[in-house]
Amino acid sequence: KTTVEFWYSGGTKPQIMMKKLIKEFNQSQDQYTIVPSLQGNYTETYQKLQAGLASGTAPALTLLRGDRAKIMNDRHLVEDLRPLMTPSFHWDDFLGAFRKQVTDKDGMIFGLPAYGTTQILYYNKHILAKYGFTKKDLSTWQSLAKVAKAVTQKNSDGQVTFYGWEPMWGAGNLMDAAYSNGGRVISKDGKKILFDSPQWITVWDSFRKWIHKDHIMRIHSGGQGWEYWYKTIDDVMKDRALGYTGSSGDQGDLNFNKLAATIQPGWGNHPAAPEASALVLQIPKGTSKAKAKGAFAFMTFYTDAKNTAAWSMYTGYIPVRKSAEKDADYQAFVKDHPQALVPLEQTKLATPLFTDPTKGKIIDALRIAADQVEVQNIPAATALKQAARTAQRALDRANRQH
Amino acid sequence: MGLLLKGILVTTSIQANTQQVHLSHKTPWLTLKHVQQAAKYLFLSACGLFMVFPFLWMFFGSLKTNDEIFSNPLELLPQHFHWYNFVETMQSAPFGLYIFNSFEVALFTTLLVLANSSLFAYALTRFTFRGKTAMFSLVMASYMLPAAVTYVPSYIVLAKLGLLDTHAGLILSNAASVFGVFYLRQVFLKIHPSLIEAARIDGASELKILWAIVLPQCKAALTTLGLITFITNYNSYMWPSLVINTADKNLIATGIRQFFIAQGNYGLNWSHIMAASTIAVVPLLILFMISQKIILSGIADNGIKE
Amino acid sequence: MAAVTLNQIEKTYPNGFQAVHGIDLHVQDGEFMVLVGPSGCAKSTTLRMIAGLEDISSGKLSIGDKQVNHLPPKDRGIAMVFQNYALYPHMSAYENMAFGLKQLKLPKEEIQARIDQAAQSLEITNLLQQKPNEMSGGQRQRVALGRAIVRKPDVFLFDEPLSNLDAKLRVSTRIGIAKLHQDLKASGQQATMIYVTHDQVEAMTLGDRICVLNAGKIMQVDKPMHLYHYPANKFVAGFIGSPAMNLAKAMLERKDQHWFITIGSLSWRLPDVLTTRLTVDSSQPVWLGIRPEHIRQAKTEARHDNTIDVVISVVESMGNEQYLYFEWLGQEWISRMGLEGLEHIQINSSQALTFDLTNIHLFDQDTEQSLLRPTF
Amino acid sequence: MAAVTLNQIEKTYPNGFQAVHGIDLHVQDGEFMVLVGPSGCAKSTTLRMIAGLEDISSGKLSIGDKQVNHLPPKDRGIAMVFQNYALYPHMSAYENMAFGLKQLKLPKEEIQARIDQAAQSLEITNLLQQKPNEMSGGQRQRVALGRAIVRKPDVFLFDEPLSNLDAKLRVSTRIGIAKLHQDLKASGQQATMIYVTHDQVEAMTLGDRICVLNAGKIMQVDKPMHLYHYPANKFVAGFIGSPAMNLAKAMLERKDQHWFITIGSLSWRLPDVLTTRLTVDSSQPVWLGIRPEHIRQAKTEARHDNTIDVVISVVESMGNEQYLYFEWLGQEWISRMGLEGLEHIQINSSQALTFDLTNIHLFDQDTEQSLLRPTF
Amino acid sequence: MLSVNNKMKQYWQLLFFLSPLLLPLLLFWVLPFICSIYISFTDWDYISPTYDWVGMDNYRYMLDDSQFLQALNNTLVFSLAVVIPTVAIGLGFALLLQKRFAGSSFFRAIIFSPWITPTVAVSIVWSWVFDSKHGLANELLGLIGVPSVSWFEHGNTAMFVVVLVTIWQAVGWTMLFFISALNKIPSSIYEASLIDGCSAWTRFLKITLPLVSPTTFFLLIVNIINAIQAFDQFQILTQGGPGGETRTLLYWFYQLAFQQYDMGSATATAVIIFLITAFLTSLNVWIGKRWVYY
Ligand SMILES: Nc1ncnc2c1ncn2[C@@H]1O[C@H](COP(=O)(O)OP(=O)(O)OP(=O)(O)O)[C@@H](O)[C@H]1O
Ligand SMILES: Nc1ncnc2c1ncn2[C@@H]1O[C@H](COP(=O)(O)OP(=O)(O)OP(=O)(O)O)[C@@H](O)[C@H]1O
Ligand SMILES: O=P(O)(O)OC[C@H](O)CO
Ligand SMILES: [Mg+2]
Ligand SMILES: [Mg+2]
Repeated sequence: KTTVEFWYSGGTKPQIMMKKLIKEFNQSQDQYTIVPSLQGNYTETYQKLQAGLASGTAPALTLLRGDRAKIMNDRHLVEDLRPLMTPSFHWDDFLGAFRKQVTDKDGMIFGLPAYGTTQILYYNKHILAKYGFTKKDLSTWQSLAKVAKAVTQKNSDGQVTFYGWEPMWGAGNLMDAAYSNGGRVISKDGKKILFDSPQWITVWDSFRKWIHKDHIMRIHSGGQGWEYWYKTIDDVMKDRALGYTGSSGDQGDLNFNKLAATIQPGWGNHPAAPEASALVLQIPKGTSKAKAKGAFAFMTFYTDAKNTAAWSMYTGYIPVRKSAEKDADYQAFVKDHPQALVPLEQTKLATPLFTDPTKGKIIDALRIAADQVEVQNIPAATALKQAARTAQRALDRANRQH
Repeated sequence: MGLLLKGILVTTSIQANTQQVHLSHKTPWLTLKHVQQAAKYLFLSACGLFMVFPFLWMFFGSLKTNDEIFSNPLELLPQHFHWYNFVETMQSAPFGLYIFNSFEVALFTTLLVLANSSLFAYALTRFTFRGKTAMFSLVMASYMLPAAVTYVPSYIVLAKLGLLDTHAGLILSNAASVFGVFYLRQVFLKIHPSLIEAARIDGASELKILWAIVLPQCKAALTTLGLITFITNYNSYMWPSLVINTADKNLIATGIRQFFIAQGNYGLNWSHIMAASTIAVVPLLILFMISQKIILSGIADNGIKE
Repeated sequence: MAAVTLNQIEKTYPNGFQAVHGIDLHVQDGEFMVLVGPSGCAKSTTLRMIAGLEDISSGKLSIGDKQVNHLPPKDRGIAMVFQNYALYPHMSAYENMAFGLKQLKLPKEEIQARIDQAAQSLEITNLLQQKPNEMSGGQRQRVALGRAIVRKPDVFLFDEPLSNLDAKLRVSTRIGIAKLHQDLKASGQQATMIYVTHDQVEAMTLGDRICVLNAGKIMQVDKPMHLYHYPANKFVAGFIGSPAMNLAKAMLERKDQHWFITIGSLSWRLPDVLTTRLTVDSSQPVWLGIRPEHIRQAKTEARHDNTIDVVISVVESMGNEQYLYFEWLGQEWISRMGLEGLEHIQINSSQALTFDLTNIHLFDQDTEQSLLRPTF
Repeated sequence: MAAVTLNQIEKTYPNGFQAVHGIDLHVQDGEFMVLVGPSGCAKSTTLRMIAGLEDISSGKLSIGDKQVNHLPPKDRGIAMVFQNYALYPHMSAYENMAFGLKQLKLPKEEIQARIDQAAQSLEITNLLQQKPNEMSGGQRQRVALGRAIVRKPDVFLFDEPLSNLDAKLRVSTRIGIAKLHQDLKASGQQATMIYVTHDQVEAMTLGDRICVLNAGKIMQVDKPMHLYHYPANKFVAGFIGSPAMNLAKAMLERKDQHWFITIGSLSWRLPDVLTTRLTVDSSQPVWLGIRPEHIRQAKTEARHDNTIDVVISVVESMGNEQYLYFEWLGQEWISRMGLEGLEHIQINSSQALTFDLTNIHLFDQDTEQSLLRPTF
Repeated sequence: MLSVNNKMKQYWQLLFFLSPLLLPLLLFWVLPFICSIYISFTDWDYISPTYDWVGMDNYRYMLDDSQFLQALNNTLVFSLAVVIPTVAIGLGFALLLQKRFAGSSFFRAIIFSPWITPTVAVSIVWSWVFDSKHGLANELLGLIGVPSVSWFEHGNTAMFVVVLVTIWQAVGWTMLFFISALNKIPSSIYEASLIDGCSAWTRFLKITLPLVSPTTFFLLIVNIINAIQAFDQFQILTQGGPGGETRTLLYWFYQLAFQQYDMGSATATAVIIFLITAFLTSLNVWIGKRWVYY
């Protein structure tokens, strides 16, 4: 029997589901054994993978975030999956956006989308209704702000007891909103940093105003691991906020008797254009033929229509195959759980994943700028211009070197 | 700073007190000395509370329910003692195994460090050889090197040795304690050379002298160094989490953080995390209790050269 | 056979300092040799070279008939007693003594027997189970001696073994060491002893012979009484004896057949016992030396020209004798006298003192060597 | 005016140990008082109570005419020289001396002047800028003295100030201290000195009077010569004098008008000079004491009944005198004799020795008090 | 010192004593550091077998990088803010607890105890204490009428928290060394000063302080080195935030190396960290010559 080491990570529900699927796979055939190794989170998987590759101890299969999967390919560290695809595999059945995400300009397929994720809105439908608003009122950030303002409550000391909205801490939400205002991180030719443009500054400064001046939104920051994330969810669940911007993967944890989901708002007249991406299964370079075959066999199993649908139902993440929607169980599920379709819907208008050509310096600059705007109440112009300078230097350097 | 100043002033007058000089008249019922004593205890108790508070909170937090923890931080004691939290925590992750792993790695690292630091320090203090100063400078320079700086190349070295994801790898890579050499060197320097000469005349080999004459006299220092090394390695987080991949081989610090992250669903159970932290600390507390007499006096007796 | 022979031994420390300048010394089998000299004169260095604790830079060192320059300490058949005793603090007295024997892999019974015997003779049997920090200085000293004895060495080396003891204890332990040497000799174990001290009382009372060192060179090697009465040079004269010998510049003058010593404005004729011993035959400047006990209170009846009148500046009484300090010719002199007959010399009183000219010493002012032949 | 008076002083340490048992002592203004006694007899405790470094449990302590029990050290007009000198190691000699004066807020010039003067008289002017660890033991000692002097105290306190020096240095520094006392007196500064030592040579040579302590009680306070010649009890007899007095049990017997002392099988008639001093009038068991110098080589011509024949077990020669050790009546005795006339007594040789009966001491076996009246 | 006839034997003996430590030292400290210096002149990405030699480029880029400069500044501020109070408070406690009295060893143990806890475990507690909403610190401030502070949302307060926790951990350890130093001052020196009659304050300034100065010096150096190498508490309390305001050089190194895999820049940072440590240590040694009495 060929053993295939598999490094992965995920929240509790994904963990449970992953274990179940691995067990099923191992029992379904007697050629391969998947040996899973749970990592702390996606980042840790990536870190360890670097070390593993450097020392020749990398596993045969990894689950990585999309941007990192791309970097792995840029650095020529992954196997091409095309030779492993049999005609029965139906690559075409995968969602186009996700297919595009793992195909490089030479046509090489450097990974298989495992499940999709994107940030959507979750809100308390009863309270929204109570104030006489509907889902429509959440379709642009401007109108969302109006709603937020209307529902925000303060006590006699002027302290806010109920917030209108809670964006998620970090650059992600702000970037999504900037995309929705037509912003880009880098120019098409890959030479110029663009996030100090007015599109970005307007968007980011609006958030700053909503958070720090109007006090209709709030940010939970810092803490351990996902701590801020759950504090945010908690506020919504415990009636301290109307809604929040969160991951498709949150669905498994949420109570939809109370909440509802919808896609992210556009900015003014611009339609919404948030990022959507797939988590990617990859076979690191240097994996033996036999192991690679085994790894691919598992990928095939894991992403078949039935399983990707089951995964989606249990965790809330987006199924990666079009055919999943035809799965009977899934169809029944989405009837009962309309929110499950929201991420999928959003994926259709999504901006493709931004991959950092400087291997992290641009993202780091944006992260710090986001912190300054969201947490420290520094004007977006200042923060973004400073970040752009840093990023531009890094970008120039990266371009020079290639 | 204010507290500090007060502390010093109180103390200097206490030093005068040890000479038992009565500045005042016969025997008033409340002397300046009494007031000073009371002030000293009060001050120390306040500081002591500050120092142990986090432990207490952690411990009592582990006995609270999740909501209780956040409801009123000023309330230290739980309404009900939920001892079951510990059982649940122990069941939810193999903490026993993690602690065992930490113990194993820390113990062997400590033994190795004690052995090789002793040998090295002995050679530095009792042999004359060319390059001795250079050798010592090398050790001292390494002291200024942040461990993190060495991670990448060290990792590759371990890989080349085939020791990745093994406890042996961890032990070996932590086996050079610069502090150990530095500390033992100072301690050995204080042993009168005539003792070593007497033993040489008695016909003992150098190893025998180290073992039978030098080390027994440095028990306090060795215990101190041992405990320091043990604690550092038991608690170590970064490096083990890089080297170890297999969950069953994790050390406790990684284990706790893993537990944190693995709790990665909404409704993070803080009391379990507190319980896990408490469980991790308890073995060290016990070890500290046992050896505190030695460690506290040990540094005092054999402290670094003055 | 364990004579110890030093042949042109030199020692230069790694830092370039030459501590020992070509020492020749032959210590006979069974002899008690004391090395004495001021601090820093290389007593310890010499002893430690003999022990093998210090490299010998050049020269030959033999113990018995074997050259041992390159033997490690344990193979030289020596035992050493250190100034600070160097007892292993974590071992009982018994273990301290047994340690060296265990290294020799002696059978247990043998070890036990040797220790018992030594302990008995040193009267430390009841201390055997105690650790050094539970013992007094004197007891530690005896355990250290015991540790040396049980090794049955050919040569005992002592480095100021008494200097950490208080005055009373020093006296009694000194006698103990003298007895030990006698006993070992009596028991047929011809133990050679080399004993370093800077205390000249110890040197005088213990040594069969004394080797006086100064600045890494040997000044004189001789029997204690010879050193005292016939110091070979000014250094030895000043070093041996307490209170120290008075030394002053003077002129040795030959006038016809007679010899005179001129000091200050006085000129004394040398007695014949001295002139016969003189090794020079013409006048020359000299150091005149005279021991305190040879400056006596002048008998009132007979006043000689070697009597001077001085004012006593300090009187120290010891009960049975007293030291008188006085200023003469711009320097301080000491006279030592028994108490019989003369009581209570007052400070600042005037006294007539007589120099006993038969007991003076003369040294060349350049070479500082004695100008008098010894009479033995 | 700085007499020091101790009136029924007691000291009980916090652990309950009573170190001092009701001491009465009057040290006169300008007097040099030495406290002497074996280790642990509470010399330091007593001195430290005078200094104010230790609480007085009960009794009255006055300096001058002021009771100072509760004054802090600095206000008692004292200065102290410690055994280990207690120099501030981080300050130069000058700063060490100036430190106390600065606390008194003296003007700079005054400080400078005092230090210059003291330094000159102690010959440490060239050391003033050096730190203690750059000085030899003797130099440190002198700086410590200087630090005491510049304070111009009424009372100097010394706690074994010489015990860390080597033998030679001890002698010269001892003389220095004696001179200091004289000089201060001469300059009209009637400085009282209280000096603790366990070395009886220091005690004998320095003290105007000596106070002998034992186990926290005063044994005798007297002038050195009186202590030596008329010890009030057996303790003082054994403690003062080196080598120590020989002491043995004997019977004092009255037969008719005559007194006899019976020791072993011998019975000697007491000379009349002694009988007139006797304080008892009937027979009783006694301790017989005789100093080593009073056991002499018997003159061959006249052999008295107070001559005994003994075998000499150890001989120690000092150059000008020698000590003979012999066994008699089951205990060890020492005889001390000058070298004149008699040379080279051999070990194990037989000798006839005479006891000088006019110089013996007698003590009650129970009270250990002297049975002889002093004659002064 | 020792005369051993057989040169070979001596050689093997030396090897026997030195190699058990030298081996891991060379393998896991010296060699990695040499590699690091080499890597700092390349653009290696940690895995690729190929890399380019870029000379001083990494250093040049870094020295002109606002983020590096900010991290440098943070490191210096943090070190200073930690080291001086740690040493001062440690000395204060040592003075209080130097003499044995009822309960002294209990207090010593308590003050020492923070040092034995895993930073990972205990930093969590501290992050709650300084929680901006319900944290204990704010509750306490509330009691005395001070408005709550959002500790982790401002650079200064976030740095303050990390500094506080670091001092909290290091003070007991520092105290122990001071206690041993104080106990070594002969009591007769204090007695001499009593007779000289100085005030308690003068005694502290003029006698105690100079006499423990070698220990102060040693502790300053050790604490500086520890402060520069502080990592865990940042990782758990602030992750370098907000907005990079608590990002120290070591943390920056960590991010460059293990998040961005920019090994060239990372190792260049590491070399700079080493140089700064060495510089501060030598500076201390140099200044120390003026105030440390040996
Ligand atoms: N390891 C060494 N390196 C350099 N010089 C040394 C060394 N040991 C001793 N010396 C010097 O050699 C000389 C002789 O030293 P040694 O210890 O033999 O003297 P000593 O006669 O024993 O003195 P003391 O009576 O003080 O013990 C001294 O000047 C000393 O400073
Ligand atoms: N702080 C203390 N607590 C209890 N007992 C003490 C203390 N200091 C001294 N003693 C005891 O008091 C007695 C007298 O001590 P002290 O130091 O005065 O003796 P000393 O005559 O100076 O002896 P030495 O000649 O050894 O210096 C000793 O038995 C000693 O053990
Ligand atoms: O990063 P994502 O999109 O996988 O989502 C975060 C998780 O939902 C947190 O539990
Ligand atoms: Mg010596
Ligand atoms: Mg004393």
